[in-house]
Amino acid sequence: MGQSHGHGHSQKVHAPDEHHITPFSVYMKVALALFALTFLTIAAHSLRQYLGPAAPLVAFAIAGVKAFLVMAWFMHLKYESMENRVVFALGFIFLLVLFGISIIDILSRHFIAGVL
Amino acid sequence: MSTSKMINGVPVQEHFKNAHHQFDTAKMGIWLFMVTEILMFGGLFVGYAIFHMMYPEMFAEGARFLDWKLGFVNTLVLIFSSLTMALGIHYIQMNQIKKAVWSLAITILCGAIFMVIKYFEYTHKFHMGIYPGNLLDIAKLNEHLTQVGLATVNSTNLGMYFGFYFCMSGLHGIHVLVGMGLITWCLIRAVRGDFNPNYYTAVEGVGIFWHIVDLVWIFLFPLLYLVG
Amino acid sequence: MMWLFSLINRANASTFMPTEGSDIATRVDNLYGFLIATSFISCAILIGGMIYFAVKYKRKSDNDKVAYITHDTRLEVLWSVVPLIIFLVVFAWGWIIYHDMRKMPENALEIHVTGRQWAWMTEYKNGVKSPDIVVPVGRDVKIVLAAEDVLHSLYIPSFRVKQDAVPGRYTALWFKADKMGEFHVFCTEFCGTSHSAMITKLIVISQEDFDKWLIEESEISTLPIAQRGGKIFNTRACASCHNVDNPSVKIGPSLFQAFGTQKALEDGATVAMDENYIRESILNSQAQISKGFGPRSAMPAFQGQLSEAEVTALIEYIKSLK
Amino acid sequence: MGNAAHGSNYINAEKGLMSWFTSLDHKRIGILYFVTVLFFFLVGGIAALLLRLELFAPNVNAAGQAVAGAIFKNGDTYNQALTYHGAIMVFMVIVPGIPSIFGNFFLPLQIGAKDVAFPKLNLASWYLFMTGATMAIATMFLNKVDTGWTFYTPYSIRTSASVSLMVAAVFVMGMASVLTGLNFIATIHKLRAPGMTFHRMPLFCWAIYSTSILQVLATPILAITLLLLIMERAFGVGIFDPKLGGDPVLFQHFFWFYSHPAVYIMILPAMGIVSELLTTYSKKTIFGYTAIAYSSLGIAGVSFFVWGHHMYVSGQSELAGVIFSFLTMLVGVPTAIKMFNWLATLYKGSIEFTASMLYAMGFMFLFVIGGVTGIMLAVLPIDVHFHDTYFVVAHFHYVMVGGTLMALMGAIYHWFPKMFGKMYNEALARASFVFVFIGFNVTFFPQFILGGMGMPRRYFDYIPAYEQLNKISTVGSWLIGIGFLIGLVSIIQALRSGAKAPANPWGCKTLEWQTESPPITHNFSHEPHVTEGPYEYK
Repeated sequence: MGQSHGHGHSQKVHAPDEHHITPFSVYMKVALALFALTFLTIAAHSLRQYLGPAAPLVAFAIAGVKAFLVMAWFMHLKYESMENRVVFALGFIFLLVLFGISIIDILSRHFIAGVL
Repeated sequence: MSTSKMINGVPVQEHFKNAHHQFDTAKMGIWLFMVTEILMFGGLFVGYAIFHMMYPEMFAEGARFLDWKLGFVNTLVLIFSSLTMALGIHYIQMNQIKKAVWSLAITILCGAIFMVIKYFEYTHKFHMGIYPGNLLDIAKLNEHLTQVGLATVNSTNLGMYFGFYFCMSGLHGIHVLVGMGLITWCLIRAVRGDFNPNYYTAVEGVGIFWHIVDLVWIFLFPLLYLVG
Repeated sequence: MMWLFSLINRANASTFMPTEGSDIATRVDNLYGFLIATSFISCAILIGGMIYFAVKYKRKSDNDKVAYITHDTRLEVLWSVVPLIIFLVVFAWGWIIYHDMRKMPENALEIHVTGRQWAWMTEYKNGVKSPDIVVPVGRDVKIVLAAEDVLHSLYIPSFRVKQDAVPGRYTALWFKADKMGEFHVFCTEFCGTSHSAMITKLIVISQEDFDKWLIEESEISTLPIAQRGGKIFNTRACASCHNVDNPSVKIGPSLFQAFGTQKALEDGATVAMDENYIRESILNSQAQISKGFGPRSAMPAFQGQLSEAEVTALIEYIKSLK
Repeated sequence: MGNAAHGSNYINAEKGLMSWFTSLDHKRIGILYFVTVLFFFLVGGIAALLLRLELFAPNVNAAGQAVAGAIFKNGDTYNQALTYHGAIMVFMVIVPGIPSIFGNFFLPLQIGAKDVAFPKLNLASWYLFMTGATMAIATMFLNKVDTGWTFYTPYSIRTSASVSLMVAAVFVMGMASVLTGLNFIATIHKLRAPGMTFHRMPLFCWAIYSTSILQVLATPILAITLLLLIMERAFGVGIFDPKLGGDPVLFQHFFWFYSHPAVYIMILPAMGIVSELLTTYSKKTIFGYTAIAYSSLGIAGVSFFVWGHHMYVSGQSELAGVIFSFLTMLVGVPTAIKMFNWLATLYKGSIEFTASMLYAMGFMFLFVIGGVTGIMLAVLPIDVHFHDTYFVVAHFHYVMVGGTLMALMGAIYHWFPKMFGKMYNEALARASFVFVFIGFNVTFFPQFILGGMGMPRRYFDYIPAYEQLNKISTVGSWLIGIGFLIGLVSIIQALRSGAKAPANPWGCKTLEWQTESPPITHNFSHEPHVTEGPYEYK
């Protein structure tokens, strides 16, 4: 045991069995940040008259930050191997492809020159 | 095949070199599965985005019927449950199994609270005549709206918004239920003493699943309740 | 190669493809000829090469000497780049033709064609309706497509054009017929039971004949009422499901000598086939279904599709089937 | 490891039928798939023969009603038969076929592993597959489904057939497919034997790897699409239904986002097999190993960007059509690369015409034709004419049957000695090839011409101009039937009375041939250490 693990792993050795252990305080900080951001979402929502068309963007930007926090610390992606990060990222990339090309079709349909 | 040997408190299956090898492989399997979850939910998000672009007024009108306060509370509940789930793993890593069991129990409780709030949301909608798609009872809804002195519904295809609402929150709700089941399974195994700082693959996997459920909700909340 | 190309093209156009009814059709066939020629060459290289090697390097003994060649980068580049160039050429060539196919001409004769299970209906600007698509020769014709129930697809092989009719929106195609005559029109999007019977004709006639035809058709309103009903019967493709000259069953019950008879219904009751029954059966076909055609009638409901006068004409026509 | 007594192997290690249904051994699970997939192939094949028989002489009167002599009562029954032919062949035969049978059996062997990464999950996949398949077959006894395998809305929403159950069945089989793919990816990443680098993996493993990526990334979109279709039927949620402003064309986008990659899920493993066969039976190292390996990944990657070439006339915009046509051209390149590398592999080899090699060469022959017609169909105006005609039918049968099934047959004969420890009868096997190959061309080549003439697909009846070619095509289908029957006989005969197979009858260099035939339960008695590539024939 020991010399033959992993392919291209750069994980640091911590505990007896090499799993990374996130300190309790870090979890707490992340959770606090998530709560704070949720309140911020609501705050932004109440200001939506002033934000206008930017309101959805603000809401999703905050959601994006929250998602990042959850993925990085709660899901331990921060300490995960590159392989698994790529795997997870692929899902989002292909969703973008599906959305991107479908929307190109739908938005350009009225260019079918002169249909009604 | 796949008989396993106990090494250092870890049942290592025969086709793996050691516990670490086994853990790494399992992790990869879990992540691959999570990608499929993201893509499946993502399909719905893509559909939502497309139709939102096509019928912005109708979606805005639909979002009017959702109570953002309930969504907000549910968001807090789920974030808290994600924290306790993460702590559950943390405590197993620290070999504090009792605390881990408590964390998992609280996570399940949070899931239950989430579902109860959802239940009230749904029944309130049904009460107003709001059902998905074709079943949307616009006459009943309008009657209700005039009673409380609100403007009646303009969009004829409002059913589509609620089609999305029920499909998205429904699929998410099913995932919450499945997650609660899986966490219960982990909890039982933890009480039984299956896990130790060297061996907790199942909890790690279920944890990632639970965080995905949280992740989806983080986007569903603004999408359904706020924007629109 | 040009020789081969033109030869294949000519052979292919005369035997394998339907008559070219328009300029676009000829252009499509030219591109197709080029594709067949290049495909033929690539097949000759790959399949011919395979057979040649198979014969030449057939195993003679168990310890044949074989070459040890792992790769050759120049060859890899060659056989990636050459196909890529050919692909891009045909892509661009195709794009040009496709663009002309999709770009609707201005001042075209606009005709509305609607697909429903399982018939096409053509409607002209002056209100004339026809089960066939009748167009003048040598003039740009734009067909605006709609579908009432499910997806259909209008396909005119001789003009090399095809377009899905999508419920809930309009699509369009255009062509300019070069020659007069009758051409097949198929439905190519699967649409259920009688998908393969959803065939109609495209009739290309001279401009004068076309003008005359339009006027004649529009004068239907002056015809005797039963004859007018007969016209509507054909336009609405009732004839594709109901026989009118013999009592045998088509997809729906025969209407020959049916008026005034007693009809057994799906639910066991009997009803007199009178004006009101026929009226209800046309407008709301699910109401009282004739025995043997249930539980759901395949007939679409015409409520809101026919005017009161049209319904009356149809009933008069059915009464006249003796 | 090492507790296997002499002469013990994975087949006789445990006794009784139950030991098969509960086995976690990847080889036994591979055999389970082998038996079940062959059974479904038989069912789908019978449906195909019936369809062809109907089209030999439709016997339909002018009113569109069947008369004496017709195979099907009416358009509905014909439509049902073609739906089951399509759905069974796609979801129950070709998609699971090669990965689940040969991937399961040989992937771990080829990379020197003792099993797949998750053996329990592997068995669970088979049960999921069987559950889905049972549900799909069950619809035959309820309201038979008549939508075609594509379930296009709004027809699939309106029809009274048991579409929901059928769609749920496909959903469940999709889960099986995802789990299999996930398992293989993890296996390839984590369980390779010492020295087995990615670049020393046999090309079959590369193909399975690319396939698995597609299975994992594409299937979830199918899953959500099918769930939405069920919701559409249950509640009319209106997303794909024009009634509430939904878009039937969007359904096609979602559907083909899965189903186009699925086409490569069907063909990539076949390409992997052909790479193995060509090098083995010409006793010569593969030409352009890296090019073939990475072209598999390339095909997998690009395949996600080309789905709209199924939709040129669907009402999608001109711009989208042009983009898709361009991207489709790109996917042709890695395919061409593979073809030329295979050809170069034969050069100066020592070619032995075993049944497997014949099937591999049959694959090359037919796949070239399938490929060039594929390029034709990618060209916009050509496809406008050919879309939904018999040209398309001929094209994809050249790829799916001429490609995948040929490779599958080749693989069966190639690996039969290893799987069952017995040799098959070469003459019978070659006879099956001759019938299948000739029959195939007789059946499907006329369909190219029919398509050119404009005969639409899914037609229960046709105009008289198409009669001659249809008759020829039907006669061809009988030859194919005879061919596969001979193949079946040869397999049964070999199972009953085949001579004992040596460990490595073909002189292969890949790892699966370096252990006993049939392999022991733990695959290798000593963990293999790999020091060179898979095809070092010198």
